[in-house]
Amino acid sequence: MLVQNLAVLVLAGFVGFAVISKVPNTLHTPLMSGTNAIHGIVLLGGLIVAGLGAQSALDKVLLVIAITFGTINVVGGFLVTDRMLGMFKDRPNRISPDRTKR
Amino acid sequence: MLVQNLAVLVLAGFVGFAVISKVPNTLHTPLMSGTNAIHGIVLLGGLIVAGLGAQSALDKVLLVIAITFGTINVVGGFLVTDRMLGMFKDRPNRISPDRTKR
Amino acid sequence: MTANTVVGVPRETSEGERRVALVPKVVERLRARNLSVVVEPGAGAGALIPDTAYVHSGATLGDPWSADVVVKVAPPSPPEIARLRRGALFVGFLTPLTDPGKARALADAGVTGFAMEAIPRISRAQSMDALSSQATVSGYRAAMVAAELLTRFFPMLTTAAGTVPPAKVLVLGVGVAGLQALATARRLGARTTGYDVRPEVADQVRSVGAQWLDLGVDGIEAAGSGGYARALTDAERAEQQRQLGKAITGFDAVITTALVPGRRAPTLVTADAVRGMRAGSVVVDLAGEAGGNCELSEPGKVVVAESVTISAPLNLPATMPEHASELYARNVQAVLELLTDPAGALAVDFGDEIVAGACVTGKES
Amino acid sequence: MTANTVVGVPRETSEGERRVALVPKVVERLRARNLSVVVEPGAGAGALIPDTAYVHSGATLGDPWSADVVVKVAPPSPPEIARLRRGALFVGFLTPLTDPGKARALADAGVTGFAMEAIPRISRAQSMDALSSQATVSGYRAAMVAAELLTRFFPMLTTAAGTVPPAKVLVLGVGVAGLQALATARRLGARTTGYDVRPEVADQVRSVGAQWLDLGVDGIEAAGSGGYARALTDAERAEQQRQLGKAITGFDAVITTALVPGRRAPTLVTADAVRGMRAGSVVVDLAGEAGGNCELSEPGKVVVAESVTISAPLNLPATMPEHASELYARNVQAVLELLTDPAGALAVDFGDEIVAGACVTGKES
Amino acid sequence: MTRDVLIQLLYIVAFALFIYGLMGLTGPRTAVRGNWIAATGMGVAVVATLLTPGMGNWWLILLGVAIGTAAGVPAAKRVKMTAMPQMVALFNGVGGGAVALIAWVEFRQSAGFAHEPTYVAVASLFSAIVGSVSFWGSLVAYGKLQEIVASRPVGVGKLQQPLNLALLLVSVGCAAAVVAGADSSWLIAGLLVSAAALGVLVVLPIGGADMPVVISLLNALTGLSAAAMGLALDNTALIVAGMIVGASGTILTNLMAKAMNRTIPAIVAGGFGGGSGTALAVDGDRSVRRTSAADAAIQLAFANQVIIVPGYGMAVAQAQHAVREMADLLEDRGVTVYYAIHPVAGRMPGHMNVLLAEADVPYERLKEMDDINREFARTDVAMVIGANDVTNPAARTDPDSPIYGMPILNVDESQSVIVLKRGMATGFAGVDNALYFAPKTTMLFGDAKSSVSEVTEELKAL
Amino acid sequence: MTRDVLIQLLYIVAFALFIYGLMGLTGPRTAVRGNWIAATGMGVAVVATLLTPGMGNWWLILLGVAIGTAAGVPAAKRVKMTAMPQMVALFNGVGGGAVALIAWVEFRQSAGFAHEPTYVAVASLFSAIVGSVSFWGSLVAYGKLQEIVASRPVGVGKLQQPLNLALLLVSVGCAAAVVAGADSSWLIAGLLVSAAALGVLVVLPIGGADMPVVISLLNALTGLSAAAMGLALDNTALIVAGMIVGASGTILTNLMAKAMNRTIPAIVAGGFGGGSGTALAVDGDRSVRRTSAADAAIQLAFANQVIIVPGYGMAVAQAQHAVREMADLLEDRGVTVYYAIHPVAGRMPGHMNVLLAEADVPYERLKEMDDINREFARTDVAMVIGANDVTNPAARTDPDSPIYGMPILNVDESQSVIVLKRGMATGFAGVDNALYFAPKTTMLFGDAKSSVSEVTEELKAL
Ligand SMILES: NC(=O)c1ccc[n+]([C@@H]2O[C@H](COP(=O)([O-])OP(=O)(O)OC[C@H]3O[C@@H](n4cnc5c(N)ncnc54)[C@H](OP(=O)(O)O)[C@@H]3O)[C@@H](O)[C@H]2O)c1
Ligand SMILES: NC(=O)c1ccc[n+]([C@@H]2O[C@H](COP(=O)([O-])OP(=O)(O)OC[C@H]3O[C@@H](n4cnc5c(N)ncnc54)[C@H](OP(=O)(O)O)[C@@H]3O)[C@@H](O)[C@H]2O)c1
Ligand SMILES: NC(=O)c1ccc[n+]([C@@H]2O[C@H](COP(=O)([O-])OP(=O)(O)OC[C@H]3O[C@@H](n4cnc5c(N)ncnc54)[C@H](O)[C@@H]3O)[C@@H](O)[C@H]2O)c1
Ligand SMILES: NC(=O)c1ccc[n+]([C@@H]2O[C@H](COP(=O)([O-])OP(=O)(O)OC[C@H]3O[C@@H](n4cnc5c(N)ncnc54)[C@H](O)[C@@H]3O)[C@@H](O)[C@H]2O)c1
Repeated sequence: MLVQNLAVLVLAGFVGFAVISKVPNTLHTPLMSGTNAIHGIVLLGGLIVAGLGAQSALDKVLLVIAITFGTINVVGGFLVTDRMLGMFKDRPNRISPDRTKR
Repeated sequence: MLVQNLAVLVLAGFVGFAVISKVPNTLHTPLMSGTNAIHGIVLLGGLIVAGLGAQSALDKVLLVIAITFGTINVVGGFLVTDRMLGMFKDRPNRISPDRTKR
Repeated sequence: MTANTVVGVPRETSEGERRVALVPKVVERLRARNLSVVVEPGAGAGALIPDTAYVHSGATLGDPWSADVVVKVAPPSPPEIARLRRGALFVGFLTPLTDPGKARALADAGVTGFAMEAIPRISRAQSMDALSSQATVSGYRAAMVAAELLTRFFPMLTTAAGTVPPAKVLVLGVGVAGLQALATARRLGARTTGYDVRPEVADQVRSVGAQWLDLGVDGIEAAGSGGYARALTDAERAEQQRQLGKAITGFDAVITTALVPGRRAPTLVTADAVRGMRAGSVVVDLAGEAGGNCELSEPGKVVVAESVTISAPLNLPATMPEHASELYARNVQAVLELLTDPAGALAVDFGDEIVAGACVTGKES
Repeated sequence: MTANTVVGVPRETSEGERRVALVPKVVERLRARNLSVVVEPGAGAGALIPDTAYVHSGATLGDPWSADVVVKVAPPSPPEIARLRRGALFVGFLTPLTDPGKARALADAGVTGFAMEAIPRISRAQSMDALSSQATVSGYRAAMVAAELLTRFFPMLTTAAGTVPPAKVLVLGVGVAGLQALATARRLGARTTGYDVRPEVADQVRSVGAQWLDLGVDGIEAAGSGGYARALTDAERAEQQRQLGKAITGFDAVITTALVPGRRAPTLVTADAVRGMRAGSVVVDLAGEAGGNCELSEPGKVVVAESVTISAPLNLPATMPEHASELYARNVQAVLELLTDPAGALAVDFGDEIVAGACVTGKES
Repeated sequence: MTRDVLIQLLYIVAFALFIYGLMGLTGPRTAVRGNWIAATGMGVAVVATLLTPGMGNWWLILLGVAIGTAAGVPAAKRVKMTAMPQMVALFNGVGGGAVALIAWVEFRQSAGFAHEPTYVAVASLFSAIVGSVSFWGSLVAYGKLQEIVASRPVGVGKLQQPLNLALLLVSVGCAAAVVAGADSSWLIAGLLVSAAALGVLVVLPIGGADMPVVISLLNALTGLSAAAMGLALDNTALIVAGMIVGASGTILTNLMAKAMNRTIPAIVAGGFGGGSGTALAVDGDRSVRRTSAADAAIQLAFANQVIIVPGYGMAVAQAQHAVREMADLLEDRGVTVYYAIHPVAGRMPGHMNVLLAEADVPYERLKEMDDINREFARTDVAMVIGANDVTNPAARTDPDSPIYGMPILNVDESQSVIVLKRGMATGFAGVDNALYFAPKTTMLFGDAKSSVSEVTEELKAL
Repeated sequence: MTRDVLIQLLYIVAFALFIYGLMGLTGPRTAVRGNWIAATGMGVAVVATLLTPGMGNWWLILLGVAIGTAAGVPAAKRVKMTAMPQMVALFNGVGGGAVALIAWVEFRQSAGFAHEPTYVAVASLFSAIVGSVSFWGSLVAYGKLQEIVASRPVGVGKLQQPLNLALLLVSVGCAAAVVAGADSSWLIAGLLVSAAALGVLVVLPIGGADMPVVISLLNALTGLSAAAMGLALDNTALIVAGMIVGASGTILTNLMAKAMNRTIPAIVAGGFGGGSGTALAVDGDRSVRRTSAADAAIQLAFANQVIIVPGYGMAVAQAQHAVREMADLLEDRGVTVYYAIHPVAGRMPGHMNVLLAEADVPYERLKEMDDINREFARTDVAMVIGANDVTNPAARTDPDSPIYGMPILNVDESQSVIVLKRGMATGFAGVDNALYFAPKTTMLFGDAKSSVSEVTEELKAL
C-alpha cells in the first residue's frame, strides 16, 4: 500500500514539476492562488475523519473547525483566483493573435 | 490494486504529456529513439514470467526469444540514441551561450 | 484690425540670402493671434514662395519698414536701419557678440532690437532657438556638400566592377550642426566618427550611430557654460592640432563645425593636416563665418589644395530656403507671441529672462 | 616587355569630362597580366589622381595614341581619331546607335573599335558592363542633385520649430540608375515611389523599400528585349503622360531616367505636369543626353519654370570622377583581358559573343 | 468493494482535472478556464469522499461547510484587488490549520497512533508540524501585508537562528517520541505549539516586499502537508493534489524569487528585505514600483492602444530596431501602437526621426506632440523608452523648475505608464521626474535595448 | 516483504530516472546526459526485477540476454547514420514482439487466464494484439526504409479499409472469447495472426516519406502495450515506463506529423504519401530535402562558422532586419558569421550593401566574393537567403548555361547548405539550380523574412 502510494507521490511530484516550467511573471500570483485552492483538498481529510466517527466533543469541535478551514480554503481560493484572472477575461477576441501580417 | 495502478497509469500519462511539449524538430528522431529504448522495459515482463517458472519447452523457447527481443530493444535503443545525439556532443563549450554581448 | 500690432516682413537684401523671416503658414497663425502682417512684394521669391501665397494666408503686400515690429533673417544694413520707424521693434539675427555696432546703430535709431542668437538656451525657449533650427539645416547640408565634392561614393557598393568601400567621415565639433551632419552622412552609408572638446558629447555621437574619436589620455576637455565650449589655451590648441593632424589622415571627408561664442573659430585642421590627407578628400568647414576651422579654407569659396578640396560655404541654411525659412519663421512666431498679448497688442516684459536676454538695445539705454 | 601589348590612356578632352579610362589600381593588375600601359601626363587630373600615382603603379608617361590599344571614356573626337595608329584597337563609349558616324570614322582610320555600350548584357559580361557601372553613379548623384536643388529637407524632422514632413520622391523609369536613385533617396529619409513600363520592375522597386506607382488597370506594359523597354505607340504615350501628369502632383522631387535604346528618350513629364507641381519642387532629368524625359528640361542646365526647378545634368558620372573612373577602369580591364592572352599578346576572338557584340568596326568591313 | 472502486476512480478523475486545470493556469489564454476545471475536480473529489461507506456525522460536516462557505465566499468576493496577496495568505493559512487540526484529532482518536503502522504516524506528525508552521506563518504574513503587524523586519537579533533551530528540534523531538510509542497529549500539544512559534518567528523578520515569495513557500508547505496526510489516510486524491501543489509551489517560489532577484534562503534567513527590498526602489522617502519584462509584456499585449515615447536613452542604447520589432508584435495582436515624438526628444532636432526611420517605422505611426497629447487619455499603456525631461510634469506645474514652460507629452494621462531606463538618473535638464513616483507608473530598469528585447521575448511567449 | 518493498522502491527510482532522463532528451544541451540517465534507470529496473523472490531459470534468462546483447550492440554500433530510422523501427518492433510473446506465454501458463481477474486477461490480450501489430508493422517499416520492400505505397485498393477492419474485428473477437472464458489455443493464435496481418496491411500502403511518423506511432503503441502488460503483471515500473512512452510518443507523433504538414489519420489512411509525400519536394526525377526552421536553427547554432549569402529574395522580402537579428544571436553563441556579397546579387549594383547597412550589419562582416570563396570549404553552414543565380554551379560547369562564365559563390564547398526561398522558381537568369538537389543542401521554403524570423525563434528556444 505504502509503496504504491509512494509511486503515486513521486509521479505527482514530477507532474507538478513538469507543468510549472516557464510561467510569465504576471501569472505567478494567480498561479500561487490556484495551487493554494487545490490544496484545499485537505477538506477531504476533515470529511473522512469526521464522517467516520468523531467521538469526543473536543474532537467534534476541532473537526468542525478543520472542515470550516478547509472549506474556506477551497471556496475562497478558487473565487479569489478567478477574480485575479479577471484581466485575462476582458478581450478574449484579442488573444488569438493573427501573426500572418508580419 | 487495479485502481492504484490506474492512478499510476494516469499520472504517468500526464508526465509523458507534460514533458514533451515543445521539442525542436531535430530532436524528434533521437527522442523517438530514446522513448523506444525506454519501452524496452518489457524485458522486465520477460524476466518475471521466465524467472517465476516456464514449464513447457515451447514456453521456454518463446521466453528466450522474448528476452532476446527485450534486450535488443533496450541495449540497441540506448546505443543508437546516443549515436544520434552525437552531434550535440561536439562542442559542449559552445553550448553555454554568453548573451551579455548583445 | 488697425489696433493690432503690425508685423513687417521685408525682402532680404544681403547677397545669397534666399530665406524669408515669415512663411505663409506662420502668417496664418499670427493672424489668428490678432497680429497684422505686411509683406514686401517679392519677399518670398528666394524661397520660391509667391506673393499670392502670402495674400492667401492673410498678409497684405506693402511697405514693411513702417510696421510696429520688423522681422528679418539677416542683420539690417545701415540703409535698412534708417528706414525703421522710431519706437519700432526689430527681431532677427543681430550678431551682438561679433558686431556690436549693429546694436548701437539700432539704439541710435530708437529701435528696440531683439537678437535671435542671444535668446538664452533654456528649455522654455527651445521653440525660439533659431541657432539650433538653422544649425540643423547647416548640418544636413554640410553632409550633402561633402558628398557632392567628394570624388567618391559615401556608401559601400559591391558591384560587378569591383567593390567601393564606404567613405569615412569625421565631424569635428559636434554641436547641433555636427550631430545632424553625422546622422546625415551615416544615412548615406558613410562610416562616421565625431570629435568634440566637450566630453559629454561622446554619448551623443554614439546615439547617432557614429564612433567617438578618442584622442586618448591627453584628450582635451573644455566644456564651457550654457552647453557651449570654452576657448582653449595656446598650449591646448597646439596639442589638439597635433593630435587631430594624425587622426585626420584616414578620413575621406572632414566636416568641421567648431565654434566658441563670440570668438574666432578655433583652428582644428592645419595646412599640414590637409597635406596628410589622401588626394581627392574633402574638408567642409562650417565655421567659415567665424574665420574657419581649417587653416586653408577661404570663406565662401571652394579651393583645391594638394588635391584636397576645401569648402567653406557661407550661410548654408540659405541653400535650403523653404524649410530653413519655415523653421526660422516658427522661431520668430514664438518670439512674437512672447512680445505680444493674445489680443494682438505689444506687451514686452523686460523682466522675462528670455526677453531680457534677447534684447540687445534696451529701452533704458 | 616590348613584346607586350601596349595600352594607351589619353587625357579626356571633352568638356566637363573628369573621368579617366584607367586608374592606378587597375594599371597594376594589367601589368601583372603582362600588358604595358602608357598614360598621357595629366590624364588623371580631373579625377584628382596625380601622374606620380600612375608611375608608382607601373605605367609610363608618354604619348598614348601610338599604343596598340587606346582606352578612353568619351568617344574620340575627329582629331583624336586622326592620331590613332592604323591597326590599333580602340575601347570606349562609341554611341553606336545614336551616332553611327563615329564607328565609320574609326573604320576609315583602320582602327577596330569596341563600344562599351554595345557589350551584350549577358551574365558573363557583367564585369564589363560600363553602362551599369556608370548608371550606378548617375543614380546616386541624381538623388543628391534632387536633394540639393530642393528647397526642402528630404528626411522628416520633428523639431522645436515644428515638424518637417519627409520629402516625396518619384523615380520614373527604374533601370539601374533609377533603382540606385530610389535607394539613395530613401537612405536620406525620403518617401520613395518608382514607376516603369516594364511590369517586372515592381518587385525591384519594392526591394529597395520604395512603393510602386500603380497607374491602375490602364497601366501600360512595354517590356522590350534584353531587359530594355520598347518604345511606346503614340496612343500609349499620350495616355501615359496623362496618367503621370495626375500622379506627379503630390511629389516634391521627380527623378526621370527613362530611356529606350537608340531612340529619343520618351517624354514623361509634360509642361502641364510641371505646372501641377508645388512651388519649390524639383525635376531631375537624367535622360538629358537623349533629349530628356521632361518637356521643359534643357540638357546641361538648371531652369526654374513656374517655381519648379528642372535640372537636366549631363554626364553625372563625371561629377564623381574618382569612383566613376575606378568602376569604368575595372570594366575596361575585363574587356582588355578578353582581348588579350595571359602572356600579354593581343588575341581577339571575333567568334566570342561579347567581342562580336562590342565590335562596331569589324576587321572584315 | 464496487463503491470503493467507484470512489477511487472518481479520485483519479479529480486529480486528472486538477492537473489539467493547472496546465491551463500556466498560460494567460487558458488560465480562467483552468481555474474552473480545477474547481470542478475539487467538486468531484468532495462528492467521492462523501460516498465513502460508513460516512456519518452529517450535521457536523454540514455545519463546517456552511460556516466555511459563509466566511470564504464574501471574503473572496469583497476583497480589494490590492489586498489579494494577504487574502491568499489567509486562505493558505487555514488550509495548513485544517491539516494540523486533523492530525491532532487523529492522534487523539488512535491514542497516539498506537496501532497504526509507523509510516502513518510519521506522515501524520509531519503534516501536523508543517500544517502548524504554515498556519501561523501565513497569519503573520497576512498581518504584515494588512499592516496589522509591522511591515518592517522584526527580529530577535542574533538569537534568531538558534531559537528557530531549538523550536524545530522541540517539535521534531515530540514527534519522535510519539513515533517511538509515547502517547501523552502533552507531546502533541508541545509539537503544535513549538511549530506555531516557529512559523511566527520565521516570518516575522521578513520584510513586506518579500512576502509574496514567503506566501508561495508556505503554500508549497501546505501542499506537502496535505500529501503527507494523504499517505496517512491512504487517500490518493490527497496524495496527488498535495504533492502537485508541493512540487509546483516549490518551483513557483523559485521563479518568483528569481524574478525579484532574490534567493529563497536569503529571504528566509530574514533580517533584511522589507521596505528596502529590491522590489521597491526607494528614492528619498518616495518609492517607485519596479516591473518585470514579463509583466510589461502582458500589460502591453492586453492593451487596446499603446503609445511609445522614445527619448535620448533609446538613442544611446541604439534600441530602435528592437523597439520596432516589439511594436510589430503588438500590432500583430491588434494593439494600436503610436510613437509620440517630442520636438526636443534626444539631443538634436529630428533625432528620433532619424533612428525610427532607420528601423523602418512607418511615418504614419509617428505623431507630433500636439496630436498625440489628445490621445493619451484614451491610451492603456504609455511606454517611455529612455525619455525623461520630455515627460516631466514639473514643466507644467513647478514654476521653479528649469524646464517650466516647456511643452511636454502628457504620458501621465494614460491608464498606466511603463518607464524604461537604466536607473534613477536625471536627464539633460538634471531635474527629478515626479512621473516615476506616480501610482500608475512602473519602472523597467536596464539598458533600453535589452529591456525592450526581453519584453519582446515575453510577448512571443504569451 | 522487505525485499518486496525494496524492489518497489527501486522501481520508483527507476521510473524517476526515466522521467528525468526524458526531460533531458527534450533539450539539445541535456539530451546526451538524459539518454544515459534513462539507461541507468533501466539498469536499476532490471536489477530490481532480478531480486524478485523465487526467481529461477537463470540459464534461460542469461541465454536471452546474451543473444540480445550480441545482436543489439553491434547492430547499434555499426549502423550507418543514414540507416538510423530503420534501426529504430527494428528495435521498436522487437519490443512489441516481446510483449506479444509474453502475453502468449501467460495465456498458455494460466490456461487462458482462467483464474485471473478479468482485468488481467483484458490487459494481457490488449498487449498481445498491440504488440503483434507493432512487431509486424515495424518489420514492414524497416523493410521499406531498407528498401527490401517497395518504398512506394503498396495497397489492395478499395478493399483496404474493410479488410483492415475485418482483421481488427477478428483479433478483438478472439480476445473477447478468451475473456469470456474460452481457452482454446487457436484463439490466441488467431488473435496474434490477425493482429500481425493488420500490422502488415496498415503499414504497407504508407510511403517511405511518411515512415518516421509511422514508426513513432508504432513506438507509442508498443509503449501502451508495455503499460498494459504492467497492469497484468502488477508491475509499477512497466506501467509507468510504458505509459510515459505511450503518452509522450503520441504527442511526439503529432509533432512530427505537424512538422511535415500531415495529419496522423491522413497518414494511416494510407494510399498516398511515399515518394510523392511532402517531405520531399520533387522536381522532375530529382528531389530536394526540405528542412524546418527548428532544424536549421540547430544546424546553425552548433556550427563554428556560418556564411550568409543574401540575394534578391532577401531584398524582395525586406528581410534584412530579421537576418541581422538572427546573425546577432548566432554571434552571441560564439558562431562566426560572415555575409558573402556577390557582385551582382540583387538587381542593382550595391543592392545588398544598401539593405545590410540599413540593418546596421557591421562593414567588417561583409565579404567580397573573392575573399569569401576561400572560406566556404572551412564553413559548416552556408545559408542562402533568396539568392539563386549567384550560387548556381552551372556557371562553372555547364558551357550551355546562360550564366556560364559568371563567377559565383562556392556555397557548395561548405559542409552543408540551407537555402531559403519560397518555392522552386528560377532567378533572374531563368535557369535551374543544381545546388538545390545536392545531397548536402536542404531547403527551407517560405518567404525569406518569415523563415528567418522562425529560425530566430528556434534559436532563442535552444
Ligand atoms: N532635441 C534637441 O534638439 C535637443 C538638443 C539639446 C538638448 N536637448 C534636451 O535634451 C532633453 C531630451 O529629453 P529626453 O527625454 O529625450 O532625454 P533626457 O531627458 O536627457 O533623458 C534621457 C534618459 O534616458 C536614460 N538613458 C540613457 N541611456 C539609456 C540607456 N542606454 N537605456 C535606457 N535608458 C537610458 C537616462 O536615464 P538613466 O541614466 O537612468 O538610464 C535619462 O534619464 C531635453 O531636456 C531637451 O531640452 C534637446
Ligand atoms: N546586381 C545587379 O546589378 C544586377 C542587375 C540586373 C540583374 N542582375 C542579375 O540578378 C541575379 C541576381 O542573383 P540573385 O541570386 O541575387 O537573385 P536571383 O537569381 O534573381 O534569385 C532570387 C531568388 O529569390 C527567391 N525569392 C524571391 N522572393 C523571395 C522572398 N520573398 N522570399 C524568399 N525568396 C524569394 C526567388 O525564388 P522563389 O520565387 O522560389 O522564392 C529567386 O529564385 C543575377 O542573375 C544577376 O546577373 C543583377
Ligand atoms: N537648452 C537646449 O535645449 C539646447 C538647445 C540647443 C543646443 N543645446 C546644446 O548646446 C550645445 C552647443 O550647441 P551649438 O551647436 O550651438 O554649439 P556651437 O555651434 O557653439 O559649437 C559647435 C561645437 O563646437 C565645439 N567646439 C568648440 N571648440 C572646439 C575645439 N577647440 N575643438 C573641438 N570642438 C570644439 C563645441 O563644443 C560645440 O559642440 C549642444 O551640444 C547642444 O546640446 C542645448
Ligand atoms: N544581364 C544583366 O545582368 C544586366 C545588367 C545590367 C542591367 N540589366 C537589366 O537591364 C534593365 C535596363 O537597365 P538600364 O538601366 O540600362 O535601362 P535604360 O537605361 O535603357 O532605361 C531606364 C529605364 O527606363 C524605362 N523606360 C523606358 N521607356 C519608358 C517609358 N516610356 N516610361 C517609363 N519607363 C520607361 C526602362 O524600362 C528602364 O527601366 C534593368 O532593369 C536591369 O535589370 C541586366
